Amino acid sequence: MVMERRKTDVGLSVELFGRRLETPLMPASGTLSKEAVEEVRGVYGAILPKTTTPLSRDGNPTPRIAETPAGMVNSIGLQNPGVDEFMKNLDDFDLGVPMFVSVAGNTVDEFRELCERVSADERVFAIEMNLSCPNVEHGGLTFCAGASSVEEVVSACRGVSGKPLSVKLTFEGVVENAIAAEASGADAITVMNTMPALTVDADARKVLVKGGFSGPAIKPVAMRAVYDVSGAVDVPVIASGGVSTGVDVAEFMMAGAAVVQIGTVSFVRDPEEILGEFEEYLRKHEMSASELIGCLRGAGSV
Amino acid sequence: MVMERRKTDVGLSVELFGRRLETPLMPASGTLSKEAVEEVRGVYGAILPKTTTPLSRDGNPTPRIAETPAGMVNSIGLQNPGVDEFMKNLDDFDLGVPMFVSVAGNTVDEFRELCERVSADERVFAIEMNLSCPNVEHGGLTFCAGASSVEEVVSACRGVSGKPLSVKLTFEGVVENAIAAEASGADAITVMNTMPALTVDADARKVLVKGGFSGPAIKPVAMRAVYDVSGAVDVPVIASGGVSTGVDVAEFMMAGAAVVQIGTVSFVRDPEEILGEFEEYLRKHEMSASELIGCLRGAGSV
Amino acid sequence: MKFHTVEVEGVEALGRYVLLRYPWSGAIEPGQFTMARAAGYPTTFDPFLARPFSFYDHDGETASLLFEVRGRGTQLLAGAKETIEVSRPLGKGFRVGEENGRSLLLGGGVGVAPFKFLSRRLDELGVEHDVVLGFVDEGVAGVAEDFPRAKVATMDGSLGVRGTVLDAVGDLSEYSAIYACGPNAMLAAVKKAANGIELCQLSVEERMGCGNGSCNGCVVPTKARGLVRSCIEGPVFDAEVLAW
Amino acid sequence: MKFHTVEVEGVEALGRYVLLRYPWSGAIEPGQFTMARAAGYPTTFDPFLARPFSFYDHDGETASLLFEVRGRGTQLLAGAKETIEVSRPLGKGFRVGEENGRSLLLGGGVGVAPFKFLSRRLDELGVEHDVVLGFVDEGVAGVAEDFPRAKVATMDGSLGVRGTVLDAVGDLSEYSAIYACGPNAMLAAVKKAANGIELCQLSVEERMGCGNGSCNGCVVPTKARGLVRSCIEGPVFDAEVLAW
Ligand SMILES: Cc1cc2nc3c(=O)[nH]c(=O)nc-3n(C[C@H](O)[C@H](O)[C@H](O)COP(=O)(O)OP(=O)(O)OC[C@H]3O[C@@H](n4cnc5c(N)ncnc54)[C@H](O)[C@@H]3O)c2cc1C
Ligand SMILES: Cc1cc2nc3c(=O)[nH]c(=O)nc-3n(C[C@H](O)[C@H](O)[C@H](O)COP(=O)(O)OP(=O)(O)OC[C@H]3O[C@@H](n4cnc5c(N)ncnc54)[C@H](O)[C@@H]3O)c2cc1C
Ligand SMILES: Cc1cc2nc3c(=O)[nH]c(=O)nc-3n(C[C@H](O)[C@H](O)[C@H](O)COP(=O)(O)O)c2cc1C
Ligand SMILES: Cc1cc2nc3c(=O)[nH]c(=O)nc-3n(C[C@H](O)[C@H](O)[C@H](O)COP(=O)(O)O)c2cc1C
Ligand code: FES
Ligand code: FES
Repeated sequence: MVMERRKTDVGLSVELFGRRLETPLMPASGTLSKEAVEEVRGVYGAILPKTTTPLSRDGNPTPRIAETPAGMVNSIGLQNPGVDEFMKNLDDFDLGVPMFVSVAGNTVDEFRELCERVSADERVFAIEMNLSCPNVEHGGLTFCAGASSVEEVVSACRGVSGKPLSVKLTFEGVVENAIAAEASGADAITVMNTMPALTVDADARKVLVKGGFSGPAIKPVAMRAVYDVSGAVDVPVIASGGVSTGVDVAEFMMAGAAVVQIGTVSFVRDPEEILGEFEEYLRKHEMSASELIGCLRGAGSV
Repeated sequence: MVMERRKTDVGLSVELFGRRLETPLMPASGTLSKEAVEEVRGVYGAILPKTTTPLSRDGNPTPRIAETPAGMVNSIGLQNPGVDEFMKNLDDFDLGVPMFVSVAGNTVDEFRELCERVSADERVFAIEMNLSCPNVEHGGLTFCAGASSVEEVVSACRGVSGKPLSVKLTFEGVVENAIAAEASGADAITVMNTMPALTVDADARKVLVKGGFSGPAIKPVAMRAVYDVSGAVDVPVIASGGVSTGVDVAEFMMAGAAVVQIGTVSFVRDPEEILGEFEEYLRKHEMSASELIGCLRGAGSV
Repeated sequence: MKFHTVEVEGVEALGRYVLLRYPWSGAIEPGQFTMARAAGYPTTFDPFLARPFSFYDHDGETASLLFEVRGRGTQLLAGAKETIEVSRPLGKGFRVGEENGRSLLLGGGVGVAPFKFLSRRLDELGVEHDVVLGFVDEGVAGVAEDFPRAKVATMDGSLGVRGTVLDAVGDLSEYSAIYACGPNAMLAAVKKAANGIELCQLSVEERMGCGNGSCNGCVVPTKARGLVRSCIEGPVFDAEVLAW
Repeated sequence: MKFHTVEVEGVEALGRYVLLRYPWSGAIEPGQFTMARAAGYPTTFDPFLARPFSFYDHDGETASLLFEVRGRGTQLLAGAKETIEVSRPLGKGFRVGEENGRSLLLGGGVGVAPFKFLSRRLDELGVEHDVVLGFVDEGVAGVAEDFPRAKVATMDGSLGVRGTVLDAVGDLSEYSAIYACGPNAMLAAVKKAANGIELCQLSVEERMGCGNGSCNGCVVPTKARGLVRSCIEGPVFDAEVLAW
C-alpha cells in the first residue's frame, strides 16, 4: 500500500494537537470536493472540507473564476449547504484521517454557535475558524480587521469548544492578529487566506471577478506571513498560500509551518505528485518532516 | 519621429497636475537606470528615477534578487548616492518630459528637508513620497503603518513644497492611508509599492531574499488597490504593480489610474512594446487614454 | 486533479477552428469534456489553469477536441507538437436513447464541438437526427464540411441560410429531442423556442477552475436547487432544470 | 530592456554542458554577457526573468553560449528548437592588449564559458596564453576537448590533474596577465594567489534582475566606491578593485 511504503521510508509524519498526522499535508478549505476525495486518499494527513456557515448560502453570481499570472481570483462567496446539511454529509470526507471542519459566521454569536455545534460531533478532530468573512456587526469589515475583533471571536469560540481551534487569518495585520488569537486561546494559526484582488474584462470594460487571489503567485507573501507569524507565536502554524511543489512544502515548513495546506494547485496537479516531491526532498537531504519545521531560524539550517 | 506619429494617431495624452503628459506611462521608481534611459525615449510621459535619501546608502548585501512565479522579490535596500549627488546628476534622466523625483526619509524631518530641497529645483515637476521606508521614530514600522503617520509626514512636506506631491503607499491599509494623505494635502496617490515577501534557498535551507515582491504576479492585488483608492479619493491615482502589457495599462486606467508606472516588467520587455499594445487597444476600442480613466465605475463601461 | 500526458496525434485547422487528436482508450460519453493544457509538466504558470473542452469525437482509440483560438491557453494548444496534458473525461454528457422520433442537434459557433461525437452515437443507436450549425461567417466552412448532412446558417449569409441557427430550423415541433451547445444566450433562445419539447438538453459554458467539483466556480442557476456545479451536474442539463 | 528573437542554429551537449548557437552580427567583446530566455514573446511567466550568460564564442556571424542546466531557465533553453530571445551584448568584457608577456586563463566549471572567445581574441592579437580549466569530474570532458591546448584539473582526478584549477597551474608569476571566471570563491582564491600580478581580471557572478543597470540587484563590493553594479561596471573587474 502506498501509505505503508511512506511510513517506513522517510519520516513524513508530524504531530499536531497531540496526534500524529501521517503526512504534513492537508487540503485548503474550499478546494477539495467530495467527488475528488478518493483521488487524494493516502496523500493527506488530515482532511478539511469547505467552510460551512449557519444557513445555506448560494454564493455569488458567475463569473466566479478569473485566471491571473500564476494564479487565480475567485468570488465563490462561501456557497455551502449550511451546517445542518454539511454535518449530515460529513462522512463524504472521511478518509480515515483526522477531520478538520472550517466554520464562518457573520457575527460573534454565529461563530460561537457553530463551534459549539461542530465541537459536539465526535468525528471532528479540530476546527478551523475562517475569519475572512464580513463581521456584520462591524460595518462589513472582516473579523481580521483588527486584534480586538480577533480576540472577541476567538475567546467566544474557545469558551464553548474543547476541540483544537486553528484561527485562519488573512495577510493584513497577520502578526498582530496571530498574537491576539493565541492570547485568546487559539491552538494554531492558519496563515493565510486569499488576498483581496480585482480582475477586469478589458474588452467589455467591466469588472470580471472581484474576490480572493490564490495560487503560486502569492507564495512569497504567504512565506513571509508564515515566517513572521511563527516567529511571533508559540502555537503551531498551518501554512496556506501558493504551494505548488513538494519543495514548496519543505520551504513552508522551514519557515515555520507544522502542516501545509494544498489549495489552488490541486486544480492543476495531482497532490500525490507534490507529496512525492516532498519525500524526495527529505530523502535527498536526509531529514524528517518534523526536523524541517522552523529550521530557517537557526538549528536545522545548513 | 515615433512620438509625432503617436500624438496625431490615437489620444494617448493625459493631464496630470495641470500639465499634459504625452503618454500615460512613466517608470516605477527604482526600475530604470540612467544607462537605460535612452531606450525609453518617446515611451514615457514623465520620468522618475530611483528614490533618493538624505545621505548615500549602500543598501543590502547580495543576493538581492530572487525569482518567483510570475514575479520577483528584491532587497535592494534603497541603495542610492544621497540627495546631493543625485540632484547633481539629475539631468542624466532628462528626456524632455516632466521629471518626478522620489524621496524617502527615516523621520518626518528628513522627509521635510528632502522635499524642501528638491522642490527648490526648477527641473523637478513633481515629488513622489516613498512611504514604504522604516519610520525610525516609530519602532521601525513604515510610514504606511497607519493613517496618523501618513498625515504627519504628508502635512510636513506639504508645508514646505509648492510642487505636486504624490504619496506612494503600500497595500496594507491603503484606502485609509490614501484618505489621510489626501486630507493632508497630497496631490496624487501612487498605488502601490512592492509587498513584503520571503524567498528561501531550499537546498541550503537559508533565507534567500526577504524583501519586496513585484511583477505580474501582484497585478490583481494592485488592481484592487487602485480601484478601491480611486473610489475613495478625488485626487488622481498613479498605478504601480504588475503591469506587463498594454492591455494591463488599459485595465489600470479603467480601474481609476490617471497614469500607469512600468516597473519590473521593463527588465524583461521593451516598454515601447507595451505602449504599442496600449495604442492598439485604444485604436480597436476607439477610445482615448483619458476616456478610459475610471470607466469601470460607470460612464465609460460598455 | 490528475493530468495525463498524451501524445498529439495531429493538429490541423478546420476552418477557423483547430482540431487536435490524441490517443484515449477509456470510455467517453458525448457531451463530456476534458480539462486540457499544453505540456508544462509538472505544472506551468503560463497559463496556470487548464481549459475545458468538449470532446469533438471519440472512436474508442482516438479522442479529438475542436477549439477556437481565443487566448493564451488555446494558442499554446494549437501550437502543441509532441504532447499535451489532459484530465480524464469529466462531467455528465447527453442522455441518449430516450428519443421516440427525430432529434435535432443545434450548434452555435464552436458549440458544434460535441455534435460530431453525439451524431456518431445517435447513428449507432439508429436515432434519426438533423444537425444545424450556426456561425458568424463562412470562415468556418471547414467545420461545416466535416458535417456533410448538416444545415448551416451564417449571420452574414456568406454560407447557408442568413441568420441564427434557429432561423435555419424549420418546425421545431417535428422533433422529439433537442440537443444544443453554444453561447449561453443561444441556449436560452433554444430553451424558449423548444418550449413543449420534452427532451431538450443544453450544454452550458461557464468558467472553470478545476473541472472536478472542487472550486464551485462553474455554477449555473437551477430552479429547484439554486446554483449547482456545471462540471459535476453538467455541462449538459435538461433545459427545464435551468433557471434561465 | 529590448529582447531580440533569434534563430537557434544549434543546440548540442558538450560534456555535461549545453552549447547553443545563434546568429549575431553586431560587435561583442570577450567577457560580455547576454540576458537570454527560451521563446515566450512578448513575455513568459514561466520563468519570468531572463538569465545572464557569458558569450562562449563569436566569429562575427554566430554567437554561442555554453551553459549548465540548473533550473527552469536553463532547462528550457537547452530544449529550445526554433528561436530564443536575447538582449544585446551587455556589460564590460576583458581588457586585452595590455599584456607584456604570457597570459593565463583560469576557468572553473562552467566558468570556462568566456575563454573560448577570449582565447580566440588573444590569438588574433598574438598574445601568448595558457588555458587551465578546473572541473568537478570528467563528466565535462566534452568541454575540455573544445580547448585542445588547455590543461585540465578535476577534483576527483578523473581527468587531468587532481585538484583545483590553481593546483594545475605551475608558477603564477610567469604570467603578466590573469583572466579568471568561475564561482566567486574560486575568484577570491585566484585574487589571493595572483597577488603582485598587475593585470588580474575576474568575471564575477551575481543574481541579475535586469542586466542593464536598472535594478541594482547584481552589486559587488569595491574598495573605493562601495557596492557597484556588476552588469554595468562588470562582470569583469580588475581584481584589486574588488573588496573581497
Ligand atoms: C464544458 C465546456 C466545454 C467547452 N468546450 C469547448 C470546445 O469544445 N471548443 C472550444 O473552442 N471551446 C470550448 N469551451 C470554451 C473554452 O474552454 C474556452 O474557449 C477556453 O477556455 C479559452 O481559453 P484561452 O486560454 O484561449 O482564453 P483566455 O481568455 O486567455 O482564458 C482565460 C481564462 O478564462 C477562461 N475562459 C475564457 N473564455 C471562456 C469560455 N468561453 N468558457 C469557459 N471559460 C473561458 C479560460 O478557461 C481561462 O481560465 C468550453 C467551455 C466549457 C466550460
Ligand atoms: C555575468 C554572468 C555570466 C554567466 N555566464 C554563465 C555561462 O556562461 N554559463 C552558465 O552555465 N552560467 C552562467 N552564469 C550563471 C547563470 O546565469 C545561471 O546558471 C542561470 O541563471 C541559472 O538559471 P536557471 O533557471 O537554470 O536556475 P534557477 O535556479 O531556476 O534560477 C532562478 C533564478 O536565480 C538566478 N540564478 C541561479 N543561479 C545563478 C547563478 N549561479 N548566477 C546568477 N544567477 C543565478 C537565475 O538567473 C534566476 O533568476 C552566468 C551568470 C552571470 C551573472
Ligand atoms: C475556489 C476557492 C475557494 C475557497 N474557499 C474557501 C473557503 O470556503 N474557506 C476558506 O477558509 N478558504 C477558502 N479558500 C482559500 C483557500 O483555502 C486557501 O487559503 C487560499 O486559496 C490560498 O492557498 P492556495 O494559494 O494554495 O490556494 C478558497 C480558495 C479557492 C481558490
Ligand atoms: C529592483 C526594484 C527596486 C525598486 N526600488 C524602488 C525605490 O527605490 N523606490 C520606490 O518607491 N519603489 C521601488 N521599487 C518598487 C517599484 O517602484 C514598484 O512600485 C513595484 O515594483 C511594483 O510595480 P511592478 O510590479 O510594476 O514592478 C522597486 C522595485 C524593484 C523591483
Ligand atoms: S470547475 Fe471547479 S467546481 Fe466546477
Ligand atoms: S542586473 Fe539589474 S542592475 Fe545589474
